[in-house]
Amino acid sequence: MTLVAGVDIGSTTAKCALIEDGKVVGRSLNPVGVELVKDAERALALALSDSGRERRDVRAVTGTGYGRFKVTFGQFTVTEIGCHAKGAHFLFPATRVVLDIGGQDTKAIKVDANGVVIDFAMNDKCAAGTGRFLDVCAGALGYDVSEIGPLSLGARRPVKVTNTCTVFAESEVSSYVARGKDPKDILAGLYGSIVSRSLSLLQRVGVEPEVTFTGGVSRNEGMVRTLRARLGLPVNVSPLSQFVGAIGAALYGLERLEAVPA
Amino acid sequence: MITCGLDLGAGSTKGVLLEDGRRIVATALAPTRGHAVDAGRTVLELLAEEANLFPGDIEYLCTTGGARYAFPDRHLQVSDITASARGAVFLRPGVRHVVDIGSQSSRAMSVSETGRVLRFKMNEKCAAGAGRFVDRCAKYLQVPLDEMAPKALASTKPKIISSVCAVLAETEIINNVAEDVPLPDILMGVFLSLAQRAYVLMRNVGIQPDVALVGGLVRSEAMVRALERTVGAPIVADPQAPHAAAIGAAVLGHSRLQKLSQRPTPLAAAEV
Amino acid sequence: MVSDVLAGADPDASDSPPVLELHGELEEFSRAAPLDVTLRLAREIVTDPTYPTVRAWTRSGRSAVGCFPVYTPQELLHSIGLLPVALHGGGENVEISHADAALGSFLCSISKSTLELALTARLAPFRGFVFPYICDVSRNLEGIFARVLPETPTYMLHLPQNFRSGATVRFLVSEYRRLAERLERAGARPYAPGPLAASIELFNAQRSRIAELAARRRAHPGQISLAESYLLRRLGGLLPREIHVPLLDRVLAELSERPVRSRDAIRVALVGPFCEQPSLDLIDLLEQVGCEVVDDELLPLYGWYGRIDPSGDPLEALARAYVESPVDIGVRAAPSTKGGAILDRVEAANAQGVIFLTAKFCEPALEDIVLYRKALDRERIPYLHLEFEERSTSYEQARLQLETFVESILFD
Amino acid sequence: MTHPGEEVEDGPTSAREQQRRLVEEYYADLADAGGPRKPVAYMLVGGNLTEIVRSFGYEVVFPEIVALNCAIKHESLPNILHAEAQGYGLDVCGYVKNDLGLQELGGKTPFGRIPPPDLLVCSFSGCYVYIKWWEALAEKYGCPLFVLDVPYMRDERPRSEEIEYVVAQLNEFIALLERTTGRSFDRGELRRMLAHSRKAEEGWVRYLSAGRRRPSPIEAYFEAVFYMFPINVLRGTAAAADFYDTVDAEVTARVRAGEYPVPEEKVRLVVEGVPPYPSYRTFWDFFRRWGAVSVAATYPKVGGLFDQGFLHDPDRPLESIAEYSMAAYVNQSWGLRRRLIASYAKEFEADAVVIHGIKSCRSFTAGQGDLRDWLIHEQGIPTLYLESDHEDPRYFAPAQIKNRMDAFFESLDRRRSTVSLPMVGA
Repeated sequence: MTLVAGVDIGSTTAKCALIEDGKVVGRSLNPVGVELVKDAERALALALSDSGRERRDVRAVTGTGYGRFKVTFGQFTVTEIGCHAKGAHFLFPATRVVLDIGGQDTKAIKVDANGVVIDFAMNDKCAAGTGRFLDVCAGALGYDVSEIGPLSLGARRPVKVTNTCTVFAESEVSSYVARGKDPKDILAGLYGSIVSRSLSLLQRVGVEPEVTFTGGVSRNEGMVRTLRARLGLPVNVSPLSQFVGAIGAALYGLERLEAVPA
Repeated sequence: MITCGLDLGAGSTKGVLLEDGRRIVATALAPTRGHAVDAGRTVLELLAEEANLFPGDIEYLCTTGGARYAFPDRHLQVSDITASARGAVFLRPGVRHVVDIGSQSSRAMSVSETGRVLRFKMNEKCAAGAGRFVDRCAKYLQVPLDEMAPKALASTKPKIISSVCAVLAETEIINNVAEDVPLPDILMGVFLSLAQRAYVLMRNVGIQPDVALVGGLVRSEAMVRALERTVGAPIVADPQAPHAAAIGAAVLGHSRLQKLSQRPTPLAAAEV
Repeated sequence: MVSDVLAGADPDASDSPPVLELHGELEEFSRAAPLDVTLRLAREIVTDPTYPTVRAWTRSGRSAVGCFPVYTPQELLHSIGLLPVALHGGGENVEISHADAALGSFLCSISKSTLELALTARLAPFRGFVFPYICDVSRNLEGIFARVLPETPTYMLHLPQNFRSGATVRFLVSEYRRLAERLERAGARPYAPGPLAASIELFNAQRSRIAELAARRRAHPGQISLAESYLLRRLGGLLPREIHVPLLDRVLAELSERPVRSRDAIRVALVGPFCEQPSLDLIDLLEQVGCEVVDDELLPLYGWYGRIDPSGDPLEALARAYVESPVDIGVRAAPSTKGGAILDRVEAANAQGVIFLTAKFCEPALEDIVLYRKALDRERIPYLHLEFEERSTSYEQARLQLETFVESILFD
Repeated sequence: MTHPGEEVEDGPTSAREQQRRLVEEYYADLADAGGPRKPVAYMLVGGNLTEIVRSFGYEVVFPEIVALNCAIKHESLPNILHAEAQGYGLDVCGYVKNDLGLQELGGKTPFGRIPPPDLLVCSFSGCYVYIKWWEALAEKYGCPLFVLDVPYMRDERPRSEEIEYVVAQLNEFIALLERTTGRSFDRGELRRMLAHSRKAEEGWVRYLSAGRRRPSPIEAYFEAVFYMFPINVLRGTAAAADFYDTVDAEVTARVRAGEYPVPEEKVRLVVEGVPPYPSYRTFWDFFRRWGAVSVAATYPKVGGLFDQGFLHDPDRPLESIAEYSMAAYVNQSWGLRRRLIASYAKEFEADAVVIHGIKSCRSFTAGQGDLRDWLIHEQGIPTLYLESDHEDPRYFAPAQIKNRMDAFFESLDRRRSTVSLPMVGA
């Protein structure tokens, strides 16, 4: 009956998951601003109200994400790489490879049967192929990123998006718009470009089933379809896929509590 | 003799009317919104209205900017680098170096006394050195765009952003915020970072006074100050500089028209 | 001797292959066809990353060996019964998803796409690979090929950089012997001087036709476009030379009948694309915006030397030709100074300006440019530097800069 | 622990003090423009010909080492930006840009001014960019340029025709030196210098092999980098030979006193690649936080693979120099490099390999991804790949690198099924 919290401070959103008895009992998602400590606190408070629990019921708070050191009220910090592995394993125990596409980075993580990281690879030099890339390009098409998921379905002739720079890709998209290309085809081209960058990372760790797709971009149906098609494998996507890092963090805290009794 | 320069850019479309290659009789601007031809026509109407002319009074139309080929009713098109160099020298004849910080790319040009481009260099690799970077920072820092510059000018210890990726630079900015760097210092850091990237381009083509800044950011005082501080020399920031490319196109149009009128060939033959 | 080789006869008849058996694309190229048909076919072959001519060649049990740019002693490979094929990356049609992982981020496209082709089995028709030491990436690529294709022999050919030593030719001869030994298994026979002498004559013939093509372009720039002449050269690395030589003879004959177009353009020297090649669209763009390319570094393999006299020790003749070559490009230590070399070239070609068209991340080219620029600045010769990548479909930035360059020369 | 010129934080020891003094004296000699100065030869570290040029009375400048000294003192960026303004692109080697920028700016380094070259010796051993770099210097200074063409090492041992080729060039080089200096070649002097080198090399190998101990008394990457200075720069002198006696004594004393690079050795690493000099200390701290110690590294071998038996031999002067030049670490084919790294991992009982890729160094870096793949999938060794630059501070993203390192060490830790997450603020 131990309630634990994981708080995942990403580059665009803060997520919190509360876990009790192997179940996610509360969660929250809110955008981050410039005051990360407050954002982290708010994430926990919102998740608590979602679950109807009190702050004092929480036995451990674990921070993860690039802002993990801003979860100053927590007990532990773990990198999001470890957390995505653990969280994905929790949701899909047969997971061997996790693909996480977040706001500013993309990671491929290889995990063992216990959800422990064996190997990982991340985008390095720039933000090409990340959630932000999609965000910016959706903007260039005149959509919000939350709307574009189903839009590529039915694309017939996906365009080729070759620019690696997010900002230049935006102008490439604009030029396709100006040339009267079907937004379906442009989006399909964008998905293809992001998936091909993701595949390159997946190749580094080696692809084997099952593959679990996590992070904000996994909410996009078009991306999931494109990934499935290109991998030729089924891809797990949980309705909680944005919370995988937070779930993993909470589980790490639990494990730590069990290893070192209070 | 009225010539028109039309700068069909990604963000906005600008136009000028030039009389006898010497006097600007009208300037106009309209947002492009993805429809360059429509925006161009709107700007033409605005110009005609302002100068109290009929569109038919325009004897020669020269386009420039990203959509220079898209606009059908043109006599000639020139690249926006060629055009903005001519425009900058038209506005300030002493200018020998032009730096253009546009929304998606920055360019530096060394120019002759007639405004001919002698050497130029633009950022190609990554867009961290372009004006769009400022827009994104404004959004991220939740500061309205027009308040960026006034706020930045209050800076005492600007924090320069080192990341070469415009998107990753945001993370750096957010880290600075988390580390309690004062907002004016972060904002001025953004302008100085842009100035430093432009300075690399500028040095690459060679800097000779006078140096003029053109493009949208010329209206931002913080940008001008940041550039002056980086270059260590005064920067010419003409109020008409946002229209430099359109002006340059009109100037080139005028000289082309003069050449053609010396020949018996009818104008239509020069159409591209 | 060339005609003997072309007819399939061989001075060492005992161990030579019989007349060329032709299939598929090879057959098509050996037929007389109008120039435009040949060029259309050439365009297809050159942009097809699955090497149709090589597959046609190997179908009857013959072997081909892939040669990374810029220079390989093809004559030697040919003489041991191999078809030397120029590897020029994947062009715009190969998506990189495996090679990034092995190589790294900040590397030229040609290294990545060539490795991608290997990792996706598209280089399966080849029985061996040669990587010359033209830069660190080419050199290291050999080691990766050796690991990922363990069954296929590879060789990192150490091309000497000391062109003044009395010992260099002897060393290069030993390198060539090692290369031949390494690929003997893939070839039809071990190295012997007789076949090499015959092969040298065949390649002499190929080089002379390509030189003739270049001379025609210089004399009548409007008669054949840069992209067309480039395609014909590219074919030379993909077809058996026994087919390519007569094909060029037919082309040259037909060219004489083509009308000469004349147009207003600036004369430029094109420097930098010696290894990775720009796309055909980009090559076309140069002419579209008003440049007449009067000197170029595209596919420098053919310009390394003129005629080689194979009498005496042909292997030594081949090594000596390389060492004594006047070619001055980024992947060779400068015989004099880089600054002097660029000015000589501009003068020889009577060019009005220089366009540096360099592959992204091509370090030898990027470093030479600075020395070239200094010399051009001194002489007030205009230049433009553009970087390109194989897999690029949008040329708006390139067009903008090329137009600016042309306009800066055309308008006062 | 520290590096040439850095403030000592952990308390000075005799070897470090001596090393720092050697660095200062070396730069002071170079900057001594007052009296008649020695002629100066510029040379490259890999497979260098220090002993030969010293035997003709030259002092040697290694622009690579000057560049790393600038970077570690946070003075590389202005030089790099100056070179970029001259036209050197973003993707050009950071060493090249630092040096050519610095040359244009008058030769100022954190340790004093370096003189222009009288002779340029391009030992083309392991890096193609060397040729381009030395061509640029030759055009700037107009002094003689000698290119020593060193064949790429494709077999375990150099072949006889390769050695013959290099020796023939060395003889031509000696003839050039006789012409430029007006002195005749003194074989005895060269042998005496090679004997000093031999002694220094043996001492250096002893130092590096101390990483085999558990716990390791040495830091074979971060610490070794500054103990490399004498072996790379001062070879051929008695000072270099004696330096490693001091190092020997220090290592013995450390073992006796139980003083180790980290208080508790938790992870033993083999490190491959050039360090990120502009963020050297930050990078090192990321390792120390996790109790990670490099027990072996490839970077200290860029000056020569002495530990693989490629030592200078006074009795075979030119032949041993030729062999040494060929065996420079970066001149090894990937097959040889792979085997060497795996053998270090095995012999030094390492838990993992860390590869640091350099954005602007293709020679070292192109193929490190494949190496990583081979180590993980064919050798079963956990391997971490990181990327930044050896000179350009703009390419070191601390948060990203730390994140990867934390994730890697976390996973190593967990794979040993010990749960010991660092506490907040740790």
